[in-house]
Amino acid sequence: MYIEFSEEQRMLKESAEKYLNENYEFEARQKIVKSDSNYCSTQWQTFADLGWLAMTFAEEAGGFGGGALETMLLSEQLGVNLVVEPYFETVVFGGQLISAGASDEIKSRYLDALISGHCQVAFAWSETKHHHAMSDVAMAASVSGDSILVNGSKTVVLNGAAADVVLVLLRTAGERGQSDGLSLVLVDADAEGCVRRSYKTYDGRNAAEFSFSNVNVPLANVLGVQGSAMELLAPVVHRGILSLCAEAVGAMSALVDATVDYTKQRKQFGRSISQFQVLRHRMADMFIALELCRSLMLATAWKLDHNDADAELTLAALKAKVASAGKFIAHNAIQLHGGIGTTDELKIGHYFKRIAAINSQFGSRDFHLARFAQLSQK
Amino acid sequence: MYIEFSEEQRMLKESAEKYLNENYEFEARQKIVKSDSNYCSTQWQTFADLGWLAMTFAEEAGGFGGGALETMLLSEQLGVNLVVEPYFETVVFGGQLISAGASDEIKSRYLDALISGHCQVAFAWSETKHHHAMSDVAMAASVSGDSILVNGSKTVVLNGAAADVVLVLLRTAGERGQSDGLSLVLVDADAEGCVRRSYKTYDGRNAAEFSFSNVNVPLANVLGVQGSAMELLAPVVHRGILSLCAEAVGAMSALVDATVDYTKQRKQFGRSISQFQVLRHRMADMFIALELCRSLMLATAWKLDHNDADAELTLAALKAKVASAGKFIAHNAIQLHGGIGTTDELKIGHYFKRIAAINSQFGSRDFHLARFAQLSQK
Amino acid sequence: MNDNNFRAEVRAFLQEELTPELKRAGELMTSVFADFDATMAWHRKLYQKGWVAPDWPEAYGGTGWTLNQRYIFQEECKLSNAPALLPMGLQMLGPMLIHYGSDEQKAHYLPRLLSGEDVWCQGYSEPGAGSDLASLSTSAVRDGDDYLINGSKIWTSYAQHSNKIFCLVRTSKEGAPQAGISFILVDMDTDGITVEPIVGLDGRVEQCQVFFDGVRVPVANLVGEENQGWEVAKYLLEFERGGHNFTIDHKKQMAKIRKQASEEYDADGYLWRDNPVFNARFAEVAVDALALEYTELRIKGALNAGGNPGALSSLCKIVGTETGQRFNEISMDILGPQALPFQIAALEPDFEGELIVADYALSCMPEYINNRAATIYGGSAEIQRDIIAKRVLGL
Amino acid sequence: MNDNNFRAEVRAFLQEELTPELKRAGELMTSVFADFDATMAWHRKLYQKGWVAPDWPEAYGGTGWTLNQRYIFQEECKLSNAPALLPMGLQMLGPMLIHYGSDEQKAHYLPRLLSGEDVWCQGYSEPGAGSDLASLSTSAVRDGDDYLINGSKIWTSYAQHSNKIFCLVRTSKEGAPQAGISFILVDMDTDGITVEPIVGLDGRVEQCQVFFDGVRVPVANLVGEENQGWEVAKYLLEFERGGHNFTIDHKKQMAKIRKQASEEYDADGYLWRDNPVFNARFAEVAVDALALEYTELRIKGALNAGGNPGALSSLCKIVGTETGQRFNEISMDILGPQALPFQIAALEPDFEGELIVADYALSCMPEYINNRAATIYGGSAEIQRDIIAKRVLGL
Repeated sequence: MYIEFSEEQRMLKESAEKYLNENYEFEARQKIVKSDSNYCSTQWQTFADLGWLAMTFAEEAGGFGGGALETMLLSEQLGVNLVVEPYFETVVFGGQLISAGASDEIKSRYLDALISGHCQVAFAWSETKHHHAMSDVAMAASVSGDSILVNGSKTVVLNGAAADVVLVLLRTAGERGQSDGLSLVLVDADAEGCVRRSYKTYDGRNAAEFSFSNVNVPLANVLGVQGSAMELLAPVVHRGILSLCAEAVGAMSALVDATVDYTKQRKQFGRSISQFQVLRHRMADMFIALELCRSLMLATAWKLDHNDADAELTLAALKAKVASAGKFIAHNAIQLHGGIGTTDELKIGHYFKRIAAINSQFGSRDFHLARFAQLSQK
Repeated sequence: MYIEFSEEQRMLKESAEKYLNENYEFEARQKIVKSDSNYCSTQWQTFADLGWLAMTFAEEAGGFGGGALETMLLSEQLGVNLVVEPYFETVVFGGQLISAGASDEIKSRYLDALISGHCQVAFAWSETKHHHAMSDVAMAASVSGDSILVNGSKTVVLNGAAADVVLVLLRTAGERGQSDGLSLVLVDADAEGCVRRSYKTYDGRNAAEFSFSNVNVPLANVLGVQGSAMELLAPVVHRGILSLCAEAVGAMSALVDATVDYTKQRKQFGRSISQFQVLRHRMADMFIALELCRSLMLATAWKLDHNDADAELTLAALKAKVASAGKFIAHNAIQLHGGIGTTDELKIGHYFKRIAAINSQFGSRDFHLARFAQLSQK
Repeated sequence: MNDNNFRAEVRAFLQEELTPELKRAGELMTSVFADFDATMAWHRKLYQKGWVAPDWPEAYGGTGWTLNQRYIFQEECKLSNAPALLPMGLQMLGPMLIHYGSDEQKAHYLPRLLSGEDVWCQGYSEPGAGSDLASLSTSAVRDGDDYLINGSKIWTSYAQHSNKIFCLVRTSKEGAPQAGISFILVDMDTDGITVEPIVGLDGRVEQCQVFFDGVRVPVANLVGEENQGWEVAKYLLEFERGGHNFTIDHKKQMAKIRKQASEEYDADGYLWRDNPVFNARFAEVAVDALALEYTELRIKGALNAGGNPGALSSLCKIVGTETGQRFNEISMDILGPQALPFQIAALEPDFEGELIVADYALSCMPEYINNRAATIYGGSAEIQRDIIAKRVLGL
Repeated sequence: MNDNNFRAEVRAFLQEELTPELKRAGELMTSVFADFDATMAWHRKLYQKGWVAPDWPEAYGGTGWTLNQRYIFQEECKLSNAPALLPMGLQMLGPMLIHYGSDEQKAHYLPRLLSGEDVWCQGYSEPGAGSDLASLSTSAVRDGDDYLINGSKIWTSYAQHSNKIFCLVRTSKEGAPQAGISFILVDMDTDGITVEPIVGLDGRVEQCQVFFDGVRVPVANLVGEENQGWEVAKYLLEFERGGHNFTIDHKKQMAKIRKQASEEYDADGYLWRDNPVFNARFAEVAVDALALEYTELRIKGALNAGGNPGALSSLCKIVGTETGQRFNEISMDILGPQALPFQIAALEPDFEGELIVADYALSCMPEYINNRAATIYGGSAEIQRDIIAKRVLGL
């Protein structure tokens, strides 16, 4: 496994870095976060124009055929710049699910709009008190004839406030806890009977609570095979977790850099605090934690792109390591900045909140350690 | 819960400290460890003469009526001086079991001898591949008439090489894993059919593998009630774990002191290594770990003596904390001593080995954390 | 009165006086501070009962309780979710004035502090002087019977609600940095003072920066001698550090975690409380909390016997704050995405709208966020370890 | 040849030449060193095959393999339990002589090193100069065509088996401590040399203290210029630090743990491998080992591309050694009291007696003990973090 970036990949990385560093500085970001929608449509349109939204779709669908490595490269830079626009929700999840599971008709209706920046998607799966595993979904829908009647509610649907379309994971057979029997249904967010309560999240993004009462959806809106949603979901979730982890790695590397810079400038007891050995070693440990995550991230991207047998194992290791390393780095970035690190004014704390939000999604450290252990024993 | 030591308790502590510091210095200890039996009968006789062996037995049995607090005080000092004589095995376990469970006849035969320093005891419970819980005992014995026929084997029986008498935990009913059905039988180590293979242990003590083939033991040798050994064992095991932990605390405090002293003297890069902030903080953390153990140790002793409802919970916390703190302190004591800390010549590594041995007995950190969690939920 | 009777009396009082609104304010605390209005309402009730300053000598308005009774009172208040009183006046300035203040200062300030008429904030840290407090540069220059104060103070908690501030100021640049510091009392409505709120990471304002631009303060407001302020400040820092019982906070955190763990489900669809790995993680932290509880008892025992907590108070500060932070992380793990909704209005005690997530999830993220500061303020975890290395281990 | 074919060739060779006795010596390693006789027997077999120094340039006896092939060879050797060769000559001195040695030195020493005729040990550390190597004081004073060496070296691994030692000695006290150091080759049978074994905590001898009392060594034995030894030593330390692949060691440790966990029972009577808390603990460490594996691959990629491992080798040293130590602790937890029996004779490859405990338990405690030194030698964990802070982070 040797990872070498292609010319195109290097260009993607450089262009994302250049564009965001020039146009998505922390002040600009905070202005977006404090706006009503905490979302900037101009930025989003530019992302579309730069081809970022199209990057990972097949060429026949209007994309550039990029894979996990491209997703990783872009996500990492989005993490560095703390971008709040819903690339993860709309493209990595929404777009990939539609692309992999929808009929041509639905694709042409939604995917083209998505790639050109005109359609926002949310993936609604978690339920109150049950939000750690997708198989732990109880919300059921009854199928009759050509349509599905959707009832129930979903909690903390990320990008739910902005979504035009919601992909709802629900049960058309089986019982809570079973992987079989789940179906993924595309629901128009403005459909009759679909009610949402929108709000912001601590990491400066948006979400919503959704409740569905007798929402009538055509059977053609089922993505993939009815009752077999997990098969459709698995590869998308894998790449999604990679994307989140890459974002975290971007945030961590920004934190390490910022902390190194700050401690060189900050003087206490007559010298730069970077001269205190305890802080030097702390930063060395932050660097180590970051680089270990980076190694796992690169390996995971490569393995996902190559359908390597160990891809899932490596992914579990990555998510688990990002959880502990992310906390370690974020906590210590704040600690070494002191009081100023706990304020809204500095970017430090916003990285910390984004890392916390990433850790809260798609399985805790212990969840992925257990998965890792299970896959290791095979 | 306020712990105040009585005049007698203070005297016990002071006399143990004084005697051992004068007569059980590290060089003297190493001479004993390197002898064939790694056991010094002169020392043991002095322990008896000083009343240490009698300390925790009832006055009518020839003791001084001491409890958990006395056991703790003495054990801690034995830990400071790395005493290898089998106080733990013979007195805390053997003596207490005989005292609590034996008939008057057996008591008069063995307990008097034990208190006067003339009887060594071992407690044989662990079995190959099963050595983490006493209920996990399979070795079975058949009872017929007035006698028990003992067959099977026991592994790593501490003090087994020196023991005159072995207390064998075996099953007279029930199945492996059940607490009920276990019986504790006193077996003469020289009984026909009882074969032992003696050896030293890494922490400078002795042990043996025992195999029993058709060893005929009178039913009167059953301690406590046949089939209910766990009831007899529980309080003894509790005090035993406290004793081991107190020994560990003694070892840890000796390590903290020695490391502080050494780093003040050792010069590297033109100054005492105690001037390096990373090492200063490491030692502060060692001190913190030690004092947290000490607090739990004192509370456990008090609660055991007062039959407090939380005694078992606190004991589980103590054993778990000693496991992590003991390793943390021992590892760093070696690390801060550098190469010299890894040699047989310095006492540092011998504390490390004793702490490792203590951690290996009567349940790992995770075992006691699980026990703690279970008792917390009650 | 024996301790049990005393506890019963405290409970009866709390039952009577602690209204649901006040309790809600206590429940919704996401840092060491509660809603200001609720805090002062509770302050006034305790004042009327004569229980507002149990730690003060009886002669100055204390209760005359034993150390144990004071502990019981604190415990009962916290466990019944009374909003925490502001520590700046009652726990920091009060004892300091009693020790160092002139008779006039005591007579003037202490009663107003007890009654709640004066609300004090603390002006110590500066943008350039955090852990290295002695390097502070806010200057007080003598001008007739006044000082003219210029500079600024930062991390001044609840300055926006306070009418008084006690400050460390530089009155001399001679000698060691510590030597030229004085301690002075300032009216917040004096000309030249501006208060600028600092928005925290949770989106709310607890702290401020206070600017002094030619602020004129009578020399009589000096506490102790000119240039002797460091002595006073050190005394006060000891009070800040030694005065906290972390165990009670930990017990509240643990109760909350237990509630979460018995209502939320893990990835396998079992209650978290039945997940062995969760139980091991939680137990690890709870064991440290228990060890700290008994360490606090050892200190209490030493204090009762007339001794000094000594450097064990640095140990308690380190373990108390770090353990609290670890509990926050455990809650975050249980709640997962439920911790994300940002519903700032629901953290006000008078909120009457609908909660987005369960009540026990509402304050999880802001607590996690705000508690990061616990290892920074009041002597950072690094400073405390320096203290242990130097003062306890003699390194 | 492609890598798969190469691997097959290596395996075939190992199958043929690695006798059960040699394998046993590899299995019984409880540190980086194997039984000396077995080590040298294996050394000679590899020498005959021409594979004893794959890392050397082909011109001097290397194999001409690619980096990948060298890695495969190392991996196959370790996984099939070949005893580890002594690194002092092959990995440290050899490359250094090739780089700095005179033609005469190369011609004389390299072939004898390859054949195993010379066994080298390393004379760097001194009782007063451990991490601070530059403060060494063993002196070499010029006397005609000789140096007279006085002083002592410590932690000299396998000095008791060596006939040669390479030393750093002080030839000048002028200037910075680094400036007056020279690098010299010494015959162990020169008059005035005494070797005193150091007993390790596991009860065995791997290291020695070597005393020099007026030892006369020809000036021709100097490598490089007088007083330029620090340069040479630094080059050599890089080799010591960068040359280790921790992943292979970790894989062996993990395989052993998996074996233990699938044969030993926990307190509830289940196999450890079915205990979720154990699995979580093991996974925590295994995740770090995996992260290190891919970091080593990143380094290998950089090396292949002609780059430099840079400070990532300090990272590998830290994570590699600390992860190994954590694996040791996991084995200790599984084995409990089974780790205690001290059966030193059974660790010799020719032992024919009966084992007290299972084979996989035999070396658990001595491995745990000996591995504590891994974070001390070859640049302690503290020194490595200093290096990262300074060289990588620019602090």
